[in-house]
Amino acid sequence: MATATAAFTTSELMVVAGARELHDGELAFVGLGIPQVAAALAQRTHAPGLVVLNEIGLADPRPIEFGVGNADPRHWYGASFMGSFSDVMGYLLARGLVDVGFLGALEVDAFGNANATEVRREDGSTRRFGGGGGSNDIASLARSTVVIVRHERRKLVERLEHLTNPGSLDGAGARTRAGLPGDGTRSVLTDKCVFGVDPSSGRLVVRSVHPGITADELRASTGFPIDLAPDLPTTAPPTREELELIREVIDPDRRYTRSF
Amino acid sequence: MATATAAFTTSELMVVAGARELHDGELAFVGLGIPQVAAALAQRTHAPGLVVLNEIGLADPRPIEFGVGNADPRHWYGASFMGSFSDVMGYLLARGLVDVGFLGALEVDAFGNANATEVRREDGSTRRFGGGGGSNDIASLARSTVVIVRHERRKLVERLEHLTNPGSLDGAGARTRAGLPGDGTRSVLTDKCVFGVDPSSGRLVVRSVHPGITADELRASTGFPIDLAPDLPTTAPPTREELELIREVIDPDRRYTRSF
Amino acid sequence: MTKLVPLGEAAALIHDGDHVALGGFSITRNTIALVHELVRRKVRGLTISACVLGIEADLLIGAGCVERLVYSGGSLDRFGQLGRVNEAVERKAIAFEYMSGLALTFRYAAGALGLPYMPIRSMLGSDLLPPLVAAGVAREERDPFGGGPLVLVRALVPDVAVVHAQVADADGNARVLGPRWDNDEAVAAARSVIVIAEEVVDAEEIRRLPELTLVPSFRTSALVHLPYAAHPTAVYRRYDYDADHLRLYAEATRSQRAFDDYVDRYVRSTDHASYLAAIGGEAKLASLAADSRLGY
Amino acid sequence: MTKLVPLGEAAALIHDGDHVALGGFSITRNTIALVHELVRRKVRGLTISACVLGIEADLLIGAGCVERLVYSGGSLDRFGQLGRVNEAVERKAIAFEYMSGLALTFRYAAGALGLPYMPIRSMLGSDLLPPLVAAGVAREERDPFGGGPLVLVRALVPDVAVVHAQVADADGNARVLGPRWDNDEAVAAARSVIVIAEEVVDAEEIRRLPELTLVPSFRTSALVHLPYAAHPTAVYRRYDYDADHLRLYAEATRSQRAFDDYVDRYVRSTDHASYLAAIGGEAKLASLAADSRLGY
Repeated sequence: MATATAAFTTSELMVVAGARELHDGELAFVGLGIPQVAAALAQRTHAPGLVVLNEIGLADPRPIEFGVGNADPRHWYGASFMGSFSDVMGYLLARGLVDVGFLGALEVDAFGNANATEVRREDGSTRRFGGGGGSNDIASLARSTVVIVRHERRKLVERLEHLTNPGSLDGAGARTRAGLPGDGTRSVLTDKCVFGVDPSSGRLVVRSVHPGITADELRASTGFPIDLAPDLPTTAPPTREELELIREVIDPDRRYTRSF
Repeated sequence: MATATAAFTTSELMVVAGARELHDGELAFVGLGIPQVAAALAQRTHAPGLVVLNEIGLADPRPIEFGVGNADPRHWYGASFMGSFSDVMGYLLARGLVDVGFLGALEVDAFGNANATEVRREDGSTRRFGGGGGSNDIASLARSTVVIVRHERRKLVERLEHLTNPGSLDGAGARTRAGLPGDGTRSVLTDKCVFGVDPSSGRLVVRSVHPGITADELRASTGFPIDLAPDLPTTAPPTREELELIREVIDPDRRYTRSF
Repeated sequence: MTKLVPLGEAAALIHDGDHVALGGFSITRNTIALVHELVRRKVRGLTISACVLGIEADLLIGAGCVERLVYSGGSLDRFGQLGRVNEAVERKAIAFEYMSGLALTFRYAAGALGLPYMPIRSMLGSDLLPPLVAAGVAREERDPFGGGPLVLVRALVPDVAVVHAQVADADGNARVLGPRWDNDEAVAAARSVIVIAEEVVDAEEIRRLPELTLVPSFRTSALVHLPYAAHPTAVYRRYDYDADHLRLYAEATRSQRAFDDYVDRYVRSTDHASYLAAIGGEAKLASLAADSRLGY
Repeated sequence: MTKLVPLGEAAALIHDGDHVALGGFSITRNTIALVHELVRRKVRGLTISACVLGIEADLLIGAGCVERLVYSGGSLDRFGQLGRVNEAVERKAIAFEYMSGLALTFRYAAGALGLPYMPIRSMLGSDLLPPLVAAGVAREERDPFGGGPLVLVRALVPDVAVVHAQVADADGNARVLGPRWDNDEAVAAARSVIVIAEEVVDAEEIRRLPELTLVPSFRTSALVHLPYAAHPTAVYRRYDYDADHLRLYAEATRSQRAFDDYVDRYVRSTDHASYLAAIGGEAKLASLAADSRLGY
C-alpha cells in the first residue's frame, strides 16, 4: 500500500482522487465513508465553497466528528438549513441545482449504471440490501454522479442484477431519450483505478490507474471489457498536506482511511 | 334595526346567524369582518373546538384584537402552527379536511356561485377588485361554503360578471361532474335573510327572513326569482348572552358590528 | 463568502424584461426599498408574480415598470385597493394571468421541482380556467388512473425572487419568522434570489436554529442589509405596518396623478434614508416597534 | 381538549389490516415504544410505509405484523442491515412496493394534496419503474405541454401516521426539531396521526414559536407522553442513539431465531418501563443525554 514517494493507504488515495472529483461551489450529495472524507478534504483544500446536502433534509452541515450515517445527528451539526426530504431532494435536486452525487454501489456496469438494491448469492438466491433510498433520485436528477465501488469482477459487471441508479443507461443519448436530465455518471472510483466516461459511447474508460496496479490485474478484476491506453496515467498520489489533513484533522480516528 | 325583544344591529344579527353556520370541531376559513366576529362568537358559545385557518399560512390563532386583514399580525397571534400557503391551502384544504369557508362576495347567483373578481360599472366598463386570492381554492375544495353578501338587486344576480368561486355551478350534481369535491355553498347570509340550498336543484332558497323584512322587500332586492314559503321563519335574534359577548368581549370597539 | 451588497447593486441584478417574484403579501413583508430602487432605475418590461400582491406590485405597475402580471389577488387590506394594479388590469394596459392562490403556488412548486406542471383540482368549473387554458398555462385533463377531471397548471420559473427577512447572516442564509405564504415555492423556483434583511447576525446564530431558514446561502445571489426596508408594511416581530402611511398610499393610488405625486415625493427624489425621514423619521419608526410578546 | 392517552390506547387506534406510515428514518426518531406495543398486541396484516426504514419496520416485519411494505430504503446505518425487512423481501414473504425516496415522498404529497398522483422525473430508465407500473401505482406518460416523458406516481393515503416528537402540548400540537425527512407529507396524507412525545409542555410554549409545529392539534388523534420512547434510536437535542443496543439488535436481526429471542426478552415480556430497565436503566439513559450545544 506504499509508494516510493510517501506511505499512504489505498483509502487515502481514493479520498484524494475523490476530492478531485468535487469542485469549488458545487452542491453535492456525498455518501458515507470515503465520499464524505473526500468532501471534507475538498472543502479544506481547493473547494472551500463545496456545499454538502443530506437527503434527510438539511444543507451545509459542519460536522466536527464522523457519525454512522445520514440519520446520525453528528452529520447534522452546524447545518444552515433544516427541513424535509422534499426540500432537499425536491427543491434543490429535482430543481436541477445539484452538481454531483458521490454514491456507493453494489455493482456498476460498463455504462456507469449502478445497483443499490440486491445481488445474487452463489446459490442463485437473491440477497437484498436496504434499498437505494434517494440514490435513484440523485443519479436521475443531479447534473452528474461519481460512483465508488470495490474493484472486483463480481462488482464491475456486464449486466446489473438491478439497475437502480442510471448512469448512461445503454449508451450516449439514452438518458435524454428516457427523459432524464444531467450527464449521469462522470466517474467511477475504485480501489484500483478511476474510470471516466467516453461521451461518444457512454461507456466507462480507465482514466488513471492507481500506483502499483498492473493492466492485467485491472482486466482480470473487471467484469466487462476495458480498453487500456498504453500511456495510461497513474492516479496522482496524495500530497503531504493532504495526508496531514486526512490524518490529523478530518479522520484522526482513522475510521474510513485505514484500509479500504 | 331593533326588534321588540332587544335592541341589536343588523350586523349583530348577521354575526349571530353566521355563528350558527359554524359547528364545533370544524376547520374553517373565515373572511374579514362579520365572518370573523361570527367565528369568535361561535368559539365562545357552542363551538369551542372550531379551528380557524388563515391562507397566509397559519392555523388556530387566538387573536386578542381585530386587525385589518389576513396579512395583519394581529390575526396571527397565538397560532399553533405557522407555515406556508401550501401547508394550509394544500395539506389541509386540498386534502379535504376543511369543513367550511365563510367568504364575502361581490355578487352571488341563484346557484350560490360567487364573484370575487370584477363588476361592471354603470357606464359598462369593468371595475376590477384585488382578486379572489385563495377564495376559489376554498370554494372549490372545502366541504362547504357560507357566502356573505349585501342584499341588493345588483349583488344577488341571475348571471355573475365573473364566476370566481363555485357554488352549485349550474345545478345539483354539476360540481361532481366538473370534478369538484364538496357540496359548494351551504348558505348565503345577507342583511335581509339567510338562504339555504335546495339539494334537488342546487338553487338558493330562503331559509329565514330577518326580523322586520317583508316578502316584497326581499323579492324587490333580489336579482333572481325566489320562492317564499308562506310560513317562512324569522331569523332568530341574538340572545342577551350573545350580545354581551359581541359588545364586551369580541368587538368592544364596534369595528364590525355597529352597522352593516 | 459574503453576499452583502448595497441596495443599488442588488437592484442591478434585475434587468429589463425579467420575471420577478415579489415576496410580500398585502401589507406584510413587502420589499419596499428594493422596489423604490427599481422605480428610480426605471426598469421596464418586467413580469411580476405573487399570490397576494401588495404595495410592491402597485408601485411597479404605477411607475410603468411592468408588462405582465401573474397573480391571484391583492389589496391594502382594509386600507383600500391597489389602485394601480386594478386600473392596469381593467384597462388591459398590462398583460395578466389571474388564477387561484393555490394554482399560482403550485406553478411555483412545479418550477421548484423541475416539473413541467402540477395537477390541481381548483378552478374547475370557474371562469378562472378558460383564459388560462387559452394562454397555454393550464390544461384540463382526466386523471389517467381513472379518476375525474383535473387541471394541470404549468411551471413558473421567475428569473429573480425577492424576499424580505427578519434576519440573515452575511453568507446569505435568511431566516423568516411567521407565516411564509408562497415564499418557499417562489424562492425555490427562481433562478436567483435577492434577500433584504432587517438585521445581519453571526452565522452561528442562524445555524443554532436552522429549522427557521427560508433561503440557504447558496440560493442567495445578493443580500441587502437595510432596516425598515419593508416600511410601510409590517414585519412580524420587528415592526407594525404604518397605518398613517398606508392610508396616505391608499388615497394616492386611487388615481394616476396622485400616485405620480406620491412617487415623486417618496420614491424618485429619495433614497431609503431620506424616505424614512420623509415618512416621519425615528419618532414614527419607534412608534411602530413590535411588542416582543405580541409580535406586532 | 386533551389528546393525551396511555400508550395502549394509542396503539389500539391501529387495527389489523391498516396502512401505517412510520415516522423514523434509519436510527433516528423511531416510534419504538409504540411498535413494541403493536407487537405485544399481535396486530396483523399491516401495510407499512416509510422512505427510509429503521427498527420500527424491522420489528413489525420480524414479529409477523406486516403483509405489505412500501419503501425506498432502510438500514441500521453502519450498525448493519434490517435483517427481518431484507429477508422478508428476498423471500417474498410480504408484498412490497419499492421506489425512490422522492417518489414515495411525492406519493404521500399527492395524498396530502387530495390529488390522484404527482408527476416526477425520477426512476425513468431504471429497474425501479416496471414493477410499479405493473402494480398500477405508477405510469409513464408524456408531458401534455409538449415536454418529454414523466412518471406519474399514485397517491398514498395511510390510515395512520405515527411520529415521534421532542415536544408537544396536551392539545396535540407537536413540535419537531431537526430534519423532518418525509414526516410532513406522511402526516399530512394520513387519515389519523399518533404522536409520541418526549415531553409535554404548556400550550403557550408551542404557540410561542409555532414555526416549529409539525402536527397541529386538529390533526392529532392521540398523543402519548413517553420519555425515551425512541430508544435505541436518536432524538435530536434529547438523546443519542444507543450504540450498544443497536449492535445487539443488528446481531439479533440477522436470523429469525435470534430476532425471536430478542423480541421475547425486550418486547413481549416488557412494558416501556421494564424495557428501559432491561437496556440499562437510568445509568444508560443518562449516558445518552444530548449535549445542548451539539444536539447529540
